[in-house]
Amino acid sequence: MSSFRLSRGGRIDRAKPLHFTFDGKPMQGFAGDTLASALLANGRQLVGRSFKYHRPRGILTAGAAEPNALVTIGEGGRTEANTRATLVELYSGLTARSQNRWPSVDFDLGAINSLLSPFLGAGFYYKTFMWPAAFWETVYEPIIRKAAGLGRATYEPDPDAYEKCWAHCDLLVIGAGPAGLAAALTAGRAGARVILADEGFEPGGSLLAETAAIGEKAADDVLGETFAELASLPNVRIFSRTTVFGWYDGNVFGAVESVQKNTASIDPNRPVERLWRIAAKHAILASGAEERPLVFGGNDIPGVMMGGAMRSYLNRQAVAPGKRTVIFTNDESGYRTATDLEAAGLEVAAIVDARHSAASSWSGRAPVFPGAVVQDAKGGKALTSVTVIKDGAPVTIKADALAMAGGWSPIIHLACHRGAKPIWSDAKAAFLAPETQDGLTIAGSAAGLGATEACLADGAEKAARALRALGFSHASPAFVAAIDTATVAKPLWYVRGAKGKAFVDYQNDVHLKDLGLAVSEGYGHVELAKRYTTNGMASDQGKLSNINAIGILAEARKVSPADVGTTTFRPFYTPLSFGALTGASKGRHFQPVRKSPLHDWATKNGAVFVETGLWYRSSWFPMAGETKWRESVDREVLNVRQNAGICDVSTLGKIEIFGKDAAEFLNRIYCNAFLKLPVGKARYGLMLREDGLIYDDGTTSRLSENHFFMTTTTAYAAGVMNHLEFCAQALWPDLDVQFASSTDQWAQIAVAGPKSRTILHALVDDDISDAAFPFLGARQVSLFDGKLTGRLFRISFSGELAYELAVPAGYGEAVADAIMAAGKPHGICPYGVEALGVMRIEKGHVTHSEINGTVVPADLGFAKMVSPTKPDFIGKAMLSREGMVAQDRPSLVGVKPLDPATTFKTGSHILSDGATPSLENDQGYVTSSCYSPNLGSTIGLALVKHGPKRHGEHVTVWNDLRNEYTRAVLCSPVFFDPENGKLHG
Amino acid sequence: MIAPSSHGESIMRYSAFSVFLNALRANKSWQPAWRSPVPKNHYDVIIVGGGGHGLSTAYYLAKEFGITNVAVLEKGYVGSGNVGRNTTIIRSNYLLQGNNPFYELSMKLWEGLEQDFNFNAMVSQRGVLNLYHSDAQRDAYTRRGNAMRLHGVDADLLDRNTVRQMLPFLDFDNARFPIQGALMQKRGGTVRHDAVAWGYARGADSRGVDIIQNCEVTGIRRENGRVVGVETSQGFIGCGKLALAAAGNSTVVADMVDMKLPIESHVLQAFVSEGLKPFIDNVVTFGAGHFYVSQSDKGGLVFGGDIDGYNSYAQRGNLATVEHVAEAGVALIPALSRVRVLRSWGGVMDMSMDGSPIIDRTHIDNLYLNAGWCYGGFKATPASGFCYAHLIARNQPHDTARAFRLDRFSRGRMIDEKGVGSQPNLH
Amino acid sequence: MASLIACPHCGPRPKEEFTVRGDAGISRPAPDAGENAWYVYVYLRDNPRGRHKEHWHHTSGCRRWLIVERDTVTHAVYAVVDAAAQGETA
Amino acid sequence: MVDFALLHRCALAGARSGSFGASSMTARITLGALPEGHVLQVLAAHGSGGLQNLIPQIGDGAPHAVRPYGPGQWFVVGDAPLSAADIAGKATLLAGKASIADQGHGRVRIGISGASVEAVLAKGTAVDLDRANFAIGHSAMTLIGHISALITRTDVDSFELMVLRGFAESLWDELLQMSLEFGVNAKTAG
Repeated sequence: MSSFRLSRGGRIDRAKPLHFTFDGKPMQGFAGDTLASALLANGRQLVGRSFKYHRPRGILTAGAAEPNALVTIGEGGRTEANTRATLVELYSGLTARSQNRWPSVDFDLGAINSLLSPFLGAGFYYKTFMWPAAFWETVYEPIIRKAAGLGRATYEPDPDAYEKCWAHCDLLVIGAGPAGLAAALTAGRAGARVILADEGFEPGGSLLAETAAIGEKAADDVLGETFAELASLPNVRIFSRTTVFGWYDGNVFGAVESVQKNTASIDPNRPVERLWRIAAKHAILASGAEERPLVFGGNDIPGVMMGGAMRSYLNRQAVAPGKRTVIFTNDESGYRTATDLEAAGLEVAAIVDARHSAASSWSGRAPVFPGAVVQDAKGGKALTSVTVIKDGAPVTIKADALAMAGGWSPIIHLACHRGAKPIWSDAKAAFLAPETQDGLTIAGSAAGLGATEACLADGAEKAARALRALGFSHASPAFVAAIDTATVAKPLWYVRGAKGKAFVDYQNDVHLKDLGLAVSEGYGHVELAKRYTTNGMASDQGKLSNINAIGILAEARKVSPADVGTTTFRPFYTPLSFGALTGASKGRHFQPVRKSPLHDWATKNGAVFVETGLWYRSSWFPMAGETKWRESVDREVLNVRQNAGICDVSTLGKIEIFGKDAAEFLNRIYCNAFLKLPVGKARYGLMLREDGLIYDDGTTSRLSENHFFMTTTTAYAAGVMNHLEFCAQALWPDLDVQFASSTDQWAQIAVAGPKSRTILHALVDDDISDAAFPFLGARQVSLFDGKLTGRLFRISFSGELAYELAVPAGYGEAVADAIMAAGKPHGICPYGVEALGVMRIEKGHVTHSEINGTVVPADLGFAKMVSPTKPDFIGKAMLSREGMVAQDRPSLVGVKPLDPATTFKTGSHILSDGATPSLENDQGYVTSSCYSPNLGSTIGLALVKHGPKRHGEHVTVWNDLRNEYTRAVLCSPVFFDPENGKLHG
Repeated sequence: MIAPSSHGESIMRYSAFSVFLNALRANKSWQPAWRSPVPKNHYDVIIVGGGGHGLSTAYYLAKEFGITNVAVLEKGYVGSGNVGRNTTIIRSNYLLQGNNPFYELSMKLWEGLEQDFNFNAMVSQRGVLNLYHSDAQRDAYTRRGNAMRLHGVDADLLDRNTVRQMLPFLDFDNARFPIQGALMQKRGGTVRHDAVAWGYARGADSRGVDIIQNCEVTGIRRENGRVVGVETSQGFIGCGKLALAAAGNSTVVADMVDMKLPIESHVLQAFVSEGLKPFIDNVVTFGAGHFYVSQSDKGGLVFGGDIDGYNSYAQRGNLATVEHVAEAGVALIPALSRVRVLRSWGGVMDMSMDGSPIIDRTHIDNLYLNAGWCYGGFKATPASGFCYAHLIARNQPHDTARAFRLDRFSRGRMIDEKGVGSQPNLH
Repeated sequence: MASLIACPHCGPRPKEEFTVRGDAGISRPAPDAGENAWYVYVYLRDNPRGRHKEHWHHTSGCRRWLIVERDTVTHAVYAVVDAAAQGETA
Repeated sequence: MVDFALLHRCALAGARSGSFGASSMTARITLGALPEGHVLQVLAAHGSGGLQNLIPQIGDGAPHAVRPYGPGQWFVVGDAPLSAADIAGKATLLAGKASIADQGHGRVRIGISGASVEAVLAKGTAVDLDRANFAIGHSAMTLIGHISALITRTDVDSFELMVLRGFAESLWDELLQMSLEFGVNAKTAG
């Protein structure tokens, strides 16, 4: 047979040929093919190499459980390693490459590992590679790591789009096989909102390959009619190519939809994958069952395939698995495969039935060997023959294909994602999940049923029951009740006496003896065996291997599979791309951007921006000729101190506080007093956490009796708002106090410098003379002859005569322009957060560099701000603990180099003069530092043990990371204008 | 080849030669790595919890202090707690005086561990890079790196170009929060986590310690203010001293003696991708989102992010957190987009009120506590066992674990690396 | 729990909209309750396996602090009420 | 006094306008910046009882002008800007019962409509927007992607989103991106 494609039959469209390549070789398939079926049709059975021994491997399954046929598809940034050929919908232009082989999949030098296999048993690496000690990282591990993995990922960014969606429904049906279709139809007819999700590109599940009739009808007709009716119901959404990968709390299901994974010409307007979070009132899990491989020698030779997969390729894609097939079965399924093979005109060499009572109803041509087993399959890169033990004697049968039918395991993963444990059923010889859990019911073969009629009935009945519980009282099953006629396989966990390696976990090369070794070494617990042998840890997550491993462990431990139990089923049901989980939140869109109302004004004035959380803040404003940032910052600082400057402080958190208890509330929130703050005044406030440590600081102004305006730091704005709401709602719900965040409402502009008042005179209608509007004045003002109302605060972070003017955000730019115009004759300049930082360090003002969650007010020189008289405020009670009042707590000091030509950086540590560098000798660290153009030297703030007592002490500022050791002196943290003469200007 | 052990049985010493010899005997001569004994009526010390810390405590009790009449009681299988479900990272890049020397002791023990307990746990010092994205983060790492160096711990501050040369596939050009550099600890890295539990179990067992699996402690019996033993699913077992090492469930066990702890249990998720050919050589943490990643010897990218944020004993997490972690991952490494995540799982963390652990005596004279490891427990395994064994044997804290006292909260001596205070889900 | 919380004011919303603070079973002592009472309040936790009350803030919704009563093992939610109106049910 | 023109800069002045995405006409989305008129955040005082009848009195009477978003919390919106004095007048109406915070510049309204509008918004919010669940006039404060917004159904296929000014451009970009598969006509006010 030059081609394995049958001339007729199947669900492929022979009028639509598709061209693709495998390892560079051009091949052709048809619409309706998967990559796997197309490879088989082209006679390509050997498609990959196993992980450890580099054994030649072929296509084993036709679905998600595929452990062998992993290929790399796509090019460049679209490269996808470890892709299951069985799940890839074929398209023209698809490029696929085999993996884990060198130089080629047909001739792989790595296969030498197979010869060394006696030394490479389970856990061998735990016992060796330890001597000499240095060799592990220099010699052994690099070799092991080089061998790691199967496919190679690209380093190129993904060019495609992804997105995420929410969906809501009354009933989610997972799987569009017989049970799922019946459930969806039942619910659809009842008028419920239904989502039917299926991982395939064509819904139908096992019906797609079913040749037996269902009642009076062909399976295909049942499928067609059901599907047509579902499609006509507006309340039913059908998500094909959609894998439900996880069941989460609140009955939310995660699903991923392949939107454009079946085409080489990607539409950039649509995502390639879409993540769904489906909030379902109830779900029917109709995920079907997985056929079990049989464990015998050479059960991994290309040509050995699951019987159900063979049927699927035969009936869906009209692909023959080989010319001459041996069936190895221990249930009825093997006979169905034999029937379909013979119906397609293919030879079945023998039906090897492990059961002694072989099916008497078999009417096909193939001979049946009851009570026989396949002990070994033979062949290298392709199956040539099998050794059958028949009546106790070996018989060799020539064959190029072997179907394994070891019984069925219900696919219960999702049902076990939220803690339910699978339960071994002797009757079904399988692990089942609890049939009903809150929000989820299992139906069909996922619930252990076999016959198609029974699955249809079960899905319909369970959907009707679930819907009635949801209030759809008239819901009735769309299919009639049926008895399950299927028989259950008697487990055959492995075949004794195999000569070749009998694989349990194909991808990870775990074979029978590895599990035996695990038991004899004490790793017989199912979890330990998994971890020791790596069984079930490959990309198929043990979908095929776990059940046999459990059976083998049970026999070795002489207990029931029930006593062995399963490993934990965890998301994801099948592997899920980072892209799908990420959606559109990537690159520059990783997080949203938050822009100040003065962003464009700053841009216009040449600002360099810096990210502060989600905000962009203007950092400095370079002028023509300035090449280094320090030039700009020094100029801005000097100019503010000599003339005036304007700075955007809109990003500070701003909160309107209302209510007749607002003052009382603030009094409890801040450690200093607020109850008697006069209307028209601002006050600096220190907010503690309940553990006594400082949380945030800022100024709060009283605009009217029951209306305050709080500012917070930029970084803590959201946290402070949550904190206020917590205190008001959860701690003191009886207080009348309300909050509105007005951060975005106001453009807030600092105008600082000796000429600031003069400049503001040109804007502000009200009297802002020192007498009328002294330091810490705060009030609503009229601007520009009444054109605008704003809020003016006489507060200063720079230590200069300074104001903050708040105006409605949309007018911010116009007002800033007006200030610049008014200030031009006075030499005003815009300044950024760098200059702001320099000036606050010069004045010893703290920020979150100092308020780092480990300081109490006294550490920063704020001891007097802690009200001794207030009965209660947040943090009061814990402030008196021994460690909080200890004398040696790191406390705020200034630090400056002895030689102004030397410098130091933030994060340097402080060592006493001459002390040996050690943690024990660590005196503290520099929290903030900058070059002060006013002092002509680097200056810093530091938290140092006994800090305030050590002014004048010489120390070493130790920055070993940069080999920078600066002799310095501790001093007052106020470097500039300690008498605050300028502030009151 | 055969080393005598203290209880008359023999264990096979592991070596390349032993693997070779056994292969010739068709691998039929391997013995159990540890025994499965029936519990005795009484032990000098009972350790509750057969995870990394419990087993390492037993190992060092036997090896360093000669106390071998010890039982480790494990309600599941050996290593079924967090030692078997973490992201395998080891490092000693801590900031504060209470933590830094302790984690460095742990690192030193890691460095000689395998030869010490004759089990290859694949300690791999691949380097840990903490990326920074702002001046403030750089300054914080400068402080931390210098604190490390003050204690003789290796630390390097890398600039953007150096990081780029090492890891050119990180997003340097299109990032929302561009990478500015990294703090690197070259000696940090990864260890095969299960093997740590097995190595300690085998080492402790060979010195006479009884490791008793499937033995859940259901009660603690006290007489005259002292613990006399524990009720278990295998009956009452008496003891001279009782040592708790059940992180994740510390408060549940402590509740048996009506002891409240400054601890909440939170779920932390972790993830592994499909196996890939070598992709990333170091351990890398993203400084602008919750994400860290390394690659296992099998090829899987092992990664994680932040805790889910609510109290849980469920060992499973939330999809929103999964998405959050993936978003941060792709923000850091755009090429991850086409990589597939294989599996997610959750571990139950003992989150303490300052983010640092507790190794201390309790108000009951012969009851000891090892708890509150947050998500730092794995890297601490050797030092935790070492210091806890010291405390149990000598009734005095080991010097390097002196700060991990239970009364530090009431005294106002918290060890808060992040400075977020008594809200565990922020640590 | 956690994937969706039924806010008594807004209906079911995803976890992303909320900020979790922690144990709601503790109440703030009187200012003069003494060091130990405050230590217990600020630092000690029941941390039960099973039923537990927690403070959740509907940060991206109505901005109300809620008390979510739920099971820490099964994650089943029993009740969600406004923190200022304990006793009312969702 | 300096020369001053009261120039208002629209929050979405720099946002992208034009036609984007698929060429479909049937499912097409229209995205538009709405007038930056007035937005009043109204907060009931403690124990002031039901104010449902009082709140509409400070609105302009247009449909859906009053948008409750939590207990004792409303946004009252309209297309006409209000001066500080106007708002003070309205505050008097509520005196003792509720406070008003002017958010006319702090919150920005975006209109989004089209036959596929629910499908677009489902990419951002977990709120079930099915009409049976979210009728015309209904409002909800929710997350759209990573950004908080107040979402109001104003017609069968029409919604209004109200967002913090600083995030307006980011949300606009996200809405554009989410609409590409249906095609989108976007028009900012500027």
